[in-house]
Order: sequence, then C-alpha cells, then structure tokens
Amino acid sequence: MTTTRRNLFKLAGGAAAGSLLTPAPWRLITDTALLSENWPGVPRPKRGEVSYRFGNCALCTAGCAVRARCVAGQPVALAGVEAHPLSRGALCTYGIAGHHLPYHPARLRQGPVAEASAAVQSAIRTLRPNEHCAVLDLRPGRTASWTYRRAMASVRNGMYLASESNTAVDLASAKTVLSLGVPVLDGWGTPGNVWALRGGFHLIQAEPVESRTAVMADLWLPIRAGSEAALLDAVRGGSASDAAAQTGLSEQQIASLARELRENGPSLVLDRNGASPMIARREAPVPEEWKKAVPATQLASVSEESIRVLLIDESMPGEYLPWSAIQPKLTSDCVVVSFAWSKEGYGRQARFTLPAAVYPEVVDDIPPAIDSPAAMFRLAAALVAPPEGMVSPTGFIAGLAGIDAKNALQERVAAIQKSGRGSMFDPSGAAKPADLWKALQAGATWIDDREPRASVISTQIASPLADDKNRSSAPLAIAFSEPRAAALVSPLMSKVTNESGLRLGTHGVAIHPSDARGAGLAEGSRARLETASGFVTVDISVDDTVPPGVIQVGGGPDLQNVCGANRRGRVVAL
Amino acid sequence: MKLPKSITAIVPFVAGVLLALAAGWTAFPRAIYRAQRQPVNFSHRVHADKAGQKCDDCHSFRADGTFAGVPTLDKCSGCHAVPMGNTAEEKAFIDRYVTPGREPQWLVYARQPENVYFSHITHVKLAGMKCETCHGNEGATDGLRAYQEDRVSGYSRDVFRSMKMDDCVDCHRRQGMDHSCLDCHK
Amino acid sequence: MLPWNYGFRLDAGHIIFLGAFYTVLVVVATTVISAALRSRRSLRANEGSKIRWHADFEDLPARDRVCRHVLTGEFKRRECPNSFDCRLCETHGKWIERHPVEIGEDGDEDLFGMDFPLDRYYHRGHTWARPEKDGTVTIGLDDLGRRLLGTPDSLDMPMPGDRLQVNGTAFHVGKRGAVVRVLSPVDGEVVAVGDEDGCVRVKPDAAGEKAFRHLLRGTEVRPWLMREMERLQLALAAEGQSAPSLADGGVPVADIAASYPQADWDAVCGRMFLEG
Amino acid sequence: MTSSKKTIKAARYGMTIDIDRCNGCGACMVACAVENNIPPVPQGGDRKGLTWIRVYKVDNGAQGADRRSAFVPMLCQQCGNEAPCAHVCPQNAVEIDPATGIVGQMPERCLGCRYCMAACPYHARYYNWWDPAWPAGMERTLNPDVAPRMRGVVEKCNFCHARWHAAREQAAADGKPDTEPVNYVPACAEACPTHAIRFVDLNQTSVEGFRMLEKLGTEPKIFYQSKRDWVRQIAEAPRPTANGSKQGKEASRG
Amino acid sequence: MVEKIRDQKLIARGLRRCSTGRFALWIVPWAVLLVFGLYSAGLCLVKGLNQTNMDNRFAFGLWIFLDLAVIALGAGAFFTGFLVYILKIRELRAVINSAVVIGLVCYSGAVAVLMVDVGQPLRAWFTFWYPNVHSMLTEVTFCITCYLTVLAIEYLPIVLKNRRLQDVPSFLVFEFQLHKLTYVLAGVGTFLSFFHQGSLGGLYGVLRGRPFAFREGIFVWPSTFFLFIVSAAAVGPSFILLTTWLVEKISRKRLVKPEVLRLLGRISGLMLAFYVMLKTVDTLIWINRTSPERGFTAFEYYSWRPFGTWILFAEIVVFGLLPSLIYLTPRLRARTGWLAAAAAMACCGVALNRFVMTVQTLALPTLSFDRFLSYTPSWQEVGTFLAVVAYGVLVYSFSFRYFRLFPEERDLQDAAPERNEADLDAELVSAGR
Repeated sequence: MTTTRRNLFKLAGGAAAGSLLTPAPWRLITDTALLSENWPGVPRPKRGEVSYRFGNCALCTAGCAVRARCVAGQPVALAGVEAHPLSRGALCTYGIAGHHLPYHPARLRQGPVAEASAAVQSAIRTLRPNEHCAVLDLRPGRTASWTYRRAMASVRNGMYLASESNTAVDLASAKTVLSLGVPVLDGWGTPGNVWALRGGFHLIQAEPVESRTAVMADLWLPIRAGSEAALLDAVRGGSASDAAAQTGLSEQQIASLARELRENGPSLVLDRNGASPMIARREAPVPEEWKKAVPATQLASVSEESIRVLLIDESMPGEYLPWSAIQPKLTSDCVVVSFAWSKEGYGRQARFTLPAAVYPEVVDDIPPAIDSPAAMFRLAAALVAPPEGMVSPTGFIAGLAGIDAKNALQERVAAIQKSGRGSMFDPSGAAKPADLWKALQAGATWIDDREPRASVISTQIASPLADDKNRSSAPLAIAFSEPRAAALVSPLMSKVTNESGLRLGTHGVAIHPSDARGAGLAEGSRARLETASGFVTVDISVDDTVPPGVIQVGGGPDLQNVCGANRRGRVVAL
Repeated sequence: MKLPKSITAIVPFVAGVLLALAAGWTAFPRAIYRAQRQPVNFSHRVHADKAGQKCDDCHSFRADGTFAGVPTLDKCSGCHAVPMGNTAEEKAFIDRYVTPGREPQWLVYARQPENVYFSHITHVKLAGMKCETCHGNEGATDGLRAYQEDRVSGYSRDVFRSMKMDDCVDCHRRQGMDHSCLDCHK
Repeated sequence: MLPWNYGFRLDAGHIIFLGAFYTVLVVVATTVISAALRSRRSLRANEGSKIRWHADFEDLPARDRVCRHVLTGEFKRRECPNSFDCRLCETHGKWIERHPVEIGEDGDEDLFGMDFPLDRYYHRGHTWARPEKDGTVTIGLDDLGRRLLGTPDSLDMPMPGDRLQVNGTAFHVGKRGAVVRVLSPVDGEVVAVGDEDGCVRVKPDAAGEKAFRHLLRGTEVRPWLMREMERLQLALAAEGQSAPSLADGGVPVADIAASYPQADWDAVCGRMFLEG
Repeated sequence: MTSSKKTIKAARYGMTIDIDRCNGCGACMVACAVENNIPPVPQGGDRKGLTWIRVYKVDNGAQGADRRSAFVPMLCQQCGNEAPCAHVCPQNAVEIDPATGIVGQMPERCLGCRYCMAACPYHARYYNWWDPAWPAGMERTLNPDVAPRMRGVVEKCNFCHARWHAAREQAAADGKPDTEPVNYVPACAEACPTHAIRFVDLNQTSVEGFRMLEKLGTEPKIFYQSKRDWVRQIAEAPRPTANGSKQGKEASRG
Repeated sequence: MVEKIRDQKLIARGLRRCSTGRFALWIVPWAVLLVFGLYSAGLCLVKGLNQTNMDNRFAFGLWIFLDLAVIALGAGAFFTGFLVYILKIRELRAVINSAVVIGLVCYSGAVAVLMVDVGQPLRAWFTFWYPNVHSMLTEVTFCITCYLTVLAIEYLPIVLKNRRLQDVPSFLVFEFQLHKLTYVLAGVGTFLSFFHQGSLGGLYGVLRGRPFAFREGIFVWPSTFFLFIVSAAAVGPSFILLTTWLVEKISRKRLVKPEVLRLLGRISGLMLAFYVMLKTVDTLIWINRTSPERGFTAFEYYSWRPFGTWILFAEIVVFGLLPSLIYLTPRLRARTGWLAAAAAMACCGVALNRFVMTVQTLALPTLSFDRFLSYTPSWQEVGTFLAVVAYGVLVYSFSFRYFRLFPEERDLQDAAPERNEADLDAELVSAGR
C-alpha cells in the first residue's frame, strides 16, 4: 500500500470518524466548559470554621460596635451590634468594609524608622531654649494621648498639640437643631445614636448643596456657601437684612428660623468646627501617676518658628489641621515625623513618614464621640495581626522620653475598674465581668455615669476662618458635605464613588455643569484644586444639584488639609 | 496474491478508525489526569479500629451545622504527639507535620467546584444518607490512593466518576427535591 | 436536548421545538447521504463520462445545442433534447424514415478547402467514424479538428482493450496549454491504435445503421461544417481575433493555432470540441 | 425550573424599602459587595460597574431652590410573574426557585449573551466586563459561601441566597424539618443603618407600598414606600426631558 | 507566469477574468482589513469584552445590529432558492449561485461575530445542550446554525463545479447527484429561514420590559416576528440585485440578462409594499394600544434626541414606500440605475429598522429617573465589524473568479455586439439551402 495523498486523507478521515466513538472529544468539550468556570485568576475563597468576634470600629470617634464574621479566623464581613446602647447596630458605609484596609494597595508598608529616630534624637539634643519638641495628636482623648503628654513632660520643651476633646453636645435634650453644613445624618457623631434620637429634634440644615443630610432634614435652607457666619449672627439677633443679602435667603425665612430657635428650645447649633451649646465631659479615669503630664496646647497659641521637632500621630483618623496653619510654627530645620497609614495627609509634607498599623490591626482605645455626653472606654477591634515593619507611634514617642507605656492600656483599665464608676455593655452578655480588660478586648464598652449637671460651655463657632488672600481671584466657594473619611477607605468604596457616583471619593469634588464648562472639565476628568493653603489633585464629577459657583468637596485627608481653612478655591484642568 | 480493489481502498480508513479508538480509549484517559500523592499515606482501617468506629467521630459537624471535613492536625497530634506504632510512615508524619505543627495539605477526592453548595448535614441528618452512598467505602481502605486532577478543568477524578451534577440531579429527582439550580449552586 | 440532560422535559414546547430540530437534521443528513450513495452507484456503473458529457452539454451555449436538422435548415428552431444522441430521438427517427440520408462512396470531398470525405460518419465533436470491411470501425479527428490542433504538443491515445462510449472521451490531445478531450463517436472496444496515424480501430458494440444514427453524414456535413466555421469565427472573435470570413471562401490554414498566437487556445478548442 | 413532588412550604421573599428613610449613604451597596464577593471594577464608572444594589438619586424635576431629592435603592425586583429575564435566557441560566420565589442567576450556566440585561426594565443585572480582581491579599477577605464569578457572565441580586443556605443548615443542625421556610436577612437589609430596607416573607406578612413600573405586569416583590407624592410618581413611566440638564445629574450621581 | 497559468486553469473555460496580478491587487487591501479585524476580535476574546464600549445598559451594540442587518440581507439566499426550486421561477437560476454565496457569507459572518459577542464562547454549546425553548434566542441559535450547514451544503456543488475539481470523477458525480437534490435543501432552508428571520424579530418583540420594542403577538410570536420575515424576504432580492449590479460594474461584464434584474426588482417591490402596509398597521396598533397599556405614551420615545419621529418616517416612507414605488413603476424599473438605487434604499431601510430595534431600544430609559444613553463603538468593535465585511468581499471575489456564479455570463459575453443570435441563425439557414 503506497502512501498517496489520497490514502492519507482516508487515514485522517478514519481517525476523525473513529475518535467520535471515544470519550476524548466529548470530554474535551466538557472540560473546556468547566475550565471556563474554573478560570485561572478567579480567586478561591478559603473555607473554614465560621466564628464571630466583637470589637469597635476605629475609623472615627463614633467607635461603633462591630460584629466580625470570621472564617478560619480571618474577618470576611462586618456588621453592627443591635444591642449596643449608642451605636445601636448601625455601621456607616466606611465602617462596613473596614476589614479591607490592611490590604489596601496604597497602604504604607515600610519607612525609614532608624533615620527618623536618629534625626529626632539629635534634634532634641540640640534644642535651643525657645524651641519645642511637639506631638500633634489628630485624635486626642485616647490613652495614647496621655502617653504623649507624659512623654512630652519628660522631654525638654515638650509640647502636646491637640484640639479640645472633652466636650460633647447633648443631642438627646435638643428640640431644634440648626446644622450649618454638618453631615448630621451622614456620619457625624455616632450614626446609630443620631438616628435613634432623630425623632426627638427638628432638624434645620443650612447648606449650599442638597447633601444627604439636607435631603432627610425637616427643613433645608439653601444658603450661599461661606455665609454661615452671617446666618448665625442674624439668628443671634444681628441684622436680618444683610444676612439675607449674604445668604440668599429671604428675611422672613431668617426671621422664622430665629423664632424657632428661640421658642422651640432647647436649641442646638452645629458647625463643622464645633457646636453651641457644648457640655464639658468627664474623661474616663486615668492612673494618678499619669497626672504629671503637659496640658494640651492649641496650635494657634504656639509662637511662630518655634517647633523644632514635630511628631504627628495620624495613625488614627481625625481632624486634619491645614498644613498652611502648621507650617509657620515650624523652624526652618524642623524634623517632621508622621505616623500614618498612607502618604495621604501630612505624609507629603513630613520629612519621615513611618508606617503605622491600620484598623483592624491596632490595639488602641477610642475616645467618645461628640454626641456622647458621658465618657466611654472601648478598644478598637484588633481582628488581624499587623504585618512586619509597622511602627507604634506611642512606642516610638515613649521611647524618646524613656518612659514605659507598653501596658498603658491595662493600667488605664485597671484605674477605671478601681474607680467603680460606670456601667458596662458586653456583647457576650456579661453585665459586670470580673476582668474588665478581657471583656474590653472581647468588644465590650465601658460607659461612664452621666454627671448630674454637666457644666455648659458656650464655644464660639462659625468663626470667620483665616481669610484667603485670593478670595477675589478664586471663583469657587468650597462646601463640605461629605463626612470626614479616613486616609484609606476600602477598595470596595468604588461601588458608591465610581460605580454609582453616589458619594464623592476621598479625592472627589463636584461642580455645576456651567463651572465645569468654564474650566474645560468633564465628568470623571482629573483636575487640580487650588486654595490659599495649597493644591490637591481631584476627580471631577459634574452635578447640577451643586449650585453654580460652588465646589462640593469630599472628605479625604488631602482635601481637608487643603480646604479645611479656606472658603474659596479654583479648579484647573490637568 | 492481490486483494480486490474494494478491500484495499478502505484499508487506510479502517486503520485510521482503529488508531483513533486505541488512542481515545487507552492513552487519553491516562493523559487527561495528573496524579498527585497525598501528604501522608493515611489508613482509614487502622484508625477505624483505634480512633473511632463512625465516620463523624473524626469528620464531624460544627455547631452551626457546617461540615468540618478532613480533621485538622490537632486532632491527629492528640494521639500522635509521640509515635504510637513503629512504621516509618508514622514517624515521617510526626517529623514533618506534628512536631513543626504544620497542617498537612490533604487533597480532597470529593472536592466539588467552587460554585457548588453541598450541605452534608441536610443529606446525612435529614435525608439519612450513608457516607458510602457518595464516597464509596473509603473508611475500609488501608491507604490513600493518588489524587487525580483533571489537567484541563482542574477537578478531581472522583467528581467525574460519581459526583457529577447529573448524579446529584438523578437522586434529587427521585426524592422530588429538585426545585432549582439555587438548591445546589452558590 | 437529550432526554438525560438536566432540565429536559416532555412538554409541548420541547416536543415541538426539538421535534422540528431533529427532523431538519435527519432530512439534511439523508439528502447528503443519498447523494453520496447515488454518486457511488453511478461511479460503479461508470456513468462518469456520461455525466461529464451531460454536464458539458448543459454548459454549451444555447446556440451550440441546436438540433442537426436546424443545421440543415429542415427545422427553423430546435434545441437538442437528447444531448446529441439521436439514437434516442423519436423525431429524428421519424424524419429520417421519410428523408433518409446515406453516406457517399469513397472519394475526397473538399469543403472550404478542407478534406471531408463523405464515406464516413461525422461526430459533432470533430471526429469521424468509418465502418471497415471486417466490421470494426476506424475513428479519428476530422480535418478541421486536425487543423485546430495542428501538430499536437501531447497525444494520449487509449490502450487496446479500453472501452469507448459515445460522447465519452476517446483520447486527449494537448495544444498550447489546452488539453482537449476528443469525444468518441461510437460505443465499442479498442482493438488497435495508430495503424493509421491519430486513428483508433474500434470493435463496435452494435452494427448497422442504428449504431451510427447519431452521426452526421452526406449532405448534412456541409451545413454543419459551415456552422462550425461560424463558431470558430465567433470563438476567435471572442478572443479578440479576426477570423477569415467565409464569404470570401477563405481557407483555414493547416495549423490555425499557429496563426493566432494571442488567442486563448484553451477556450477556442473547448468550444470547438464541445467541452464545457 | 423543574417541578417538585415533595410538598414544601414555600416562602415568597420580598422587601419593603422606605424611601423616606433612605439617606443614600450607600452602606447597602458596600455590604452587598462584601457579602457577595463583588470585585471593584477598574474603569468604566457607573456604566460598566458591578453592584447588585444601586442607590439612585432622584429629584422632583424642579430647578433651583425648590428642587428636592430622594434616594432610591434599586436591586433585582425579583419579578413574580414570569420574570422577563427568566423568560428570555436561551439556556435556562435564569430560574425562579419555587421554594423561595427568588429569581436565580446561574453564572456557571450563563453564556454571556446579555439578552436578559436587554430584557430587564430595572437595569438590575450586571455583566462581568473584566476578570474579577481584588487588590493583592484582599482575596483573603472573600466570603467562602459565595463563588466569585468569572469574566463574561451576567450576575445580579439573589437575596443573599448563601445566607438562606446557611440558615437551612442551622435549621438542620437544630433538627428542624426542611419543609419549613427559614428566616434570614440579606446583607443590605442587615447593613441599612436607618432600617429603610426590610426583608419579609410575603407569604407570612402583608405589605403595602408601590412597585416600580407596575403597569409592565412583572409583579415585582420589592415594595417601595414614601409619603411624598412626587416620590411615588417615579414608579410610573419616564418623564423625558430631552435637554441635557437632567441627564447631567444622573450622569454624575448614581 | 507559471502560477498565472495555474490560476487560469482554475477559471472556468471561456470565462474572461482579470490577470492574477490585478486580482491580487484587488484582494490585498481587503486581506489587510481582514487581518486587522481578526486582531481586534482576538483582543475581545483574550482580554474580554471590556475592550468594547458596550456597558450594562448597552448590553448589545454594533455587533448585534450587524448580525440582524446582515442576516436580513442574506435572506436573498433562502428566498431566491424558494422561488427557483419550489416555485420553479427558472429565470432566477441566473443568480441563484450568487445568492447562495451571499447567504453563506452573511450567515457565517454573523455566527462568527456572535461567537466574539458572547462572553463565554467555550460554553456556546450549552444553548444546544440545555435549551430554553421559550427563548427566541434559542430559536435563532438553532435555526441559524442549521441553516448555515444547509448553505454550506448548497455551496458545495458550486465549488465542485470548479474546472479542476471536475477532473476528479467522484467530485464530478457527487456534484451532479447533489445538485439534483438541491430542491430538498432549498425547502429546508426556507423553513429554517422563515423561523429564524422571525425569531430575530421576536427577539425584541418579546421584551415585556421594553415597551418601545414590545409588540403583542399571534400565538407565541410577537408581530415583529412576521414583520422581520416579510422585510427580510423583501430586501433579500434587493440585496442580490444590488450586488449583481455592483459586480457587473466592478468587473465591467454583463453577468445576467436585464430581465432578471427587473424580475428581482418586481418581486422585491411587491414584498416591500406588503411589508410597508404591515409595518404601518403594526405601528398604529403599537402607538395607540400596546405602548399606552404598559404606561408609556409612544411619542415620549421620540422626544429623545437624536431619535425623533423622523426615524419612523425614514424607516417607513423614505426607505420603504419609496423604493417599492420605484420597483413597481415599469418605466423606472426598466432603467438599471433606478433599480440599483431602489435596491440600495431598500437595504438601508432594513438596516435602519434593525438599528432602531436594537440600539434605540436600549438607549431609551424605562425607569423614570434613569437617563437616556448614547453609545459609540470602540475601534475593536468597528474592527470586528469590518472583518466581516472584508471576509464577505474576499469569499465572494474568489467564488466569482473561480466558480460559475452567473451561468448566463458566457452566453452574454459571446453574443458579440455586431451580430446577435437572430440574424446569425437566419444566415445559417440561408447558407444551409
């Protein structure tokens, strides 16, 4: 038999026909289909035993109670704790995905620890008499804050910079609440608490844009951006006419607003920088031996060019002071060290940025929220172990001062237990557990008894901010209406920021179509937001619910940092 | 002698058919699977005598009804902290896993695809099925056979043998428990 | 789709839908298979050459399929229904009963300066068949055919013992890229090849007038040849060549191919030898 | 969908969503993404996004000071009367589970023809335009009860069916018969800080409220509630405004 | 030189075709286009459909439009087959081969694009294995694949008729036998086409959630089912007419007798008129009953720019009524130019109709707070689209060069202008005497 082309064809044909009688072709067809469902690159979630662990969210001072669903020890979902007296089972959008933060791509993973401490120590050694070594604490009122104050007490010219933390507002007793652009119903205070008390007060939201709070408020007053102070003067008895001129409201509206605040009391005025009236709040007990500590200093009262070493603890999200306010206080050779989650915030300006453990890795206590009149003590949920190379800010700073703060939390808890004050919420059920420390680690919350009569301190709010030099030239009035977001948010926040445009991201700003056209910007384009205190790259979203001439900015640290002290800014296309 | 043309004409064709049949039935099944050895040659029989009679003595249910599957190392080290017998196999197991506390990476013969939801408890407790019905008489084996993985789809050979979707569906049909895909898919 | 597939149900929808689907599959498959079987059968019965001739005949331009009686002017218009096999043609049978045409005696007949002896039958594919005394038949190319092919580049004659079929291929002649299938005028078995050059001796299956009924003879030859000259002229004209007009009695040269070097000889021969 | 001979007490799960309580915080969207292993998508904004529940910002159409807005969470409406999607799927990848009334989407059966997406009037179905990808390490936080979907298939809300499975398993462990409907709560309802979303078994509780595009006769099982007239009107046929303004808004805000 | 000879040997005897070189010149650009298209299609297959500009709202885009349009235009294959083999209209045998090639090109192109369009081509067979017989798409898939097979089988004789292949006896015989059975295939083809053209219309007509596309129906089929059948049957002949005309212009040859084109035109015109009538009635019912019942007033749809009522007008009057009038006016029909124009308009009309059914349907919002969307295809989508066009041109060019697409061509080229058949016969007769 010769191998002619014809015979080869026959052979091939026979093979083809024969193979149909074997499993091979059919199996391959099935397998390719199965492959498509077992596609390489599709991750396989790890299986294991399901357990629930309790803790508290450390993303803001609300410290909502958290129930973590863990599979083989790894948290895979967070939920609120219904029974919690303050947070009442509510978790905010950011908190619900908090367990993703350790894996955030933008997370800071290592930093120049040795260089930083060397530089700081040499700077401290050579401190001149009029120079200070200062700690800037973005979240005062923690045990860590006490550690800093103690450390600064034993460091030459030590100084502790922080805003006032032991004041609260008594939302429960308020009948009328005037909010000047505060996201009352959207992350301000303790969301669960605010929602629970919502029925009790009449909410008037004075805000240029119709924010989520304005939507839910009983009355929304669309005032012009930057005219809050004027409105406040008017309701406090100032002239209604020029307030009307500034706010764009009618005089009747202002008059009726004033009447309501007067007659339907007690009334409460909220502002992004404070509230009025505020009540003093007892702090949770601290060990006696800690009392030898420096007091908190307000940044404003620090003299120019007097800070030689600045140690910033932004490892816990809080209020960002605009860098433009900090910079003048620093000496030319100032060593700035920041303990941070990412390069956001002060990381850009600091000489050394050291990586700090993120929620939910940290073991730290959370100071009470502004809407909690009584002191509280609870610990952040430490659900996963921090990776290598994380720097503990307390460890670092205590080390400088040579004091021992390793067991500060235990000491504080011991002090609290000793005081015998307060009640206890324990998600596991025990009312007054023998070992408070264990209970707290298991997610319990210690709540102080309320003082019979808390002293009311009226803080002066809506203070006209440091006036911009470029007010005339900057076309856009800045309006915050998002809650303040942490330096890092879960990658899944893209659902609400990018994939639905429901919220502004940590770098999101919204402007009116006409302004967008003017600046040559389109939906989703990147731009530079410039204010007197600097600039930041932002993502534009075009939104005709934002009034013309207003720029609504998101709550990211960079935006707070750049816009916090300013009322006007401009966007420039990149 | 010369074959008639009608015969010689079809010889190549027939040859092709035979070739294909041979390859398809013998070579292919061998080629499609990748055999992997289990970390330890575990003997169910031995343990059935010593550790426990019933399957769920070791393959137990958790409180929430989920199935624990292959027991973890601590279960083993309960007895095997020190060698009980004197087999090299056991000694190797202790040195390699118990002492350093490393979980052996068992290869689960019956591992279903990711998108399959299977509740052991509903089948065992509610339906009262025997483990052997699906898993075969694994409990009486004296060692662990090699785990065979399909090279293309990456699924275990046992799945194709007796744990295909059709196998589940047949039984569910008979029980009248076939409601929808959502019964078994997640 | 199949009863054991998940989700298969015997409800109206499934039955109608899948029923229709399977019917279509079956019908299409049967069609192809039966076509295959039929062709296998006709290959066995080696109807290959018949089918080829049939196809070629179909492909001929309508004008070239005219009945022989139209050539002679006896009919005004008629297209041959039997693909030039007048043995099957009743009309022809009746006609020749009334006006029989016979072949002439031996002797050379000169038509348009070409040599067309009348002692033989002519096939419209330019072959002739001459009955011999011994009952065999000699077949060969006629003069126009010879001139068209001139001195062939290749010649592929049948072997003694090969069978020839009317309108089947007698032999192949190659000329200038054209390979021409020369059609056989008679059915029969080859007994000798080339004792007369370019000729084949055939032992015919049938003898007598009936065996040659489909071939032209005597007075038919002239008008047929006239028509052939026309066709040649057309074919050449189609090739963009100007052929010698018949009006001035121009005589085709011995090797026509040589005198039209530009012409696509393949096409020309194809037309003249009645190939598709 | 195959018939069931065994008599089970079927549930008809549904939802009531009180629009007046929704402040558009988006917790439901994030919780849903966490529960159901929905990856963040690299680009494409809201048009190629993956979110089984999406909160739209709607307004009363007025301009300037008397414009008022509201937030409307849109998820699969779990149509009760032969869902348009289930009807068109060429290979039965969409099924209605008679035991729960849930409209199930089977990614492993889905071909990715997207015909169901064209069929759905609520735009509640989403397509995996990309391979699912999480930041490195984050796949550890995936929920093992829900299989991540591969690229090129359609997915949608199934009322956190994995939780239903878990509830069934718990019930079995507690020795309850498998013929009783179980009670569970989907992630969005659980996460909603204002309790605007409530999950109910329509066989056990009767609910009132309006449903989206009721005239289409799809019988959704999601009931919306609002005291505001203009909000109730959004459930009706579209209010076309060919000028760009309206589109600009929704273009930017959900 | 040598390969030129070989090339010539493949060309049917007596057909005049341009030189191999010139043919290559014609082929190359299309080949380049095809390669580019295959590249972009490959991107979509490898990287996924994120390469396209389709999105969750525009789940269908350019490709589905292409499929629907191309399949409508390819309907000429089944309709001509039906006319030739079932109704025995012999004149149309002049174009049947060409029609088959066009059909094959259109359908295979459409199927290829569908394979790219689905997200999981590896599972394409699921539709056959686990069919949901209530889905129009299932009907489409089944019918189109079957019909594609049928077309391939119908194409086979045309290929086997090639001169070189004819030299193989078995091919010769098989072609002969298969050709004798073509009428069966034509019948099956008609059956299949009837259903899938219809179900392609049903595809959108059944979308109860899309009142713009939804139509009430007869039995299980919405009215669009029948509209699509008629429109396809109407435009199929037009497309054949158009292509034939184009090929004649490009190859500068007479391929069919003008009567054939006129006949095609007349058939197309009648069908078109019928279609326009049906479409008008359907539209009126839709505007006055179907749409309002589902809570949508029909003219809201047309308030979104750019889809104004002009689109309805264009679809029905400009590209429907007008061409049919041209076709049915003998004086205009007599002019090939007019025929071609009308054919072009008819083709545009059906394309526009498919565009409206696919793209406009998806662009229109259903939820009151949802927005109108616009969509522009990405270059990958366009590339794939062009690949189909190039593929079609290539297949047709090769078929035209090497196979006998137009049986009458040779006769026509022989009928040398100076002497036509009639006086030739006369002369011969006289010569015969």
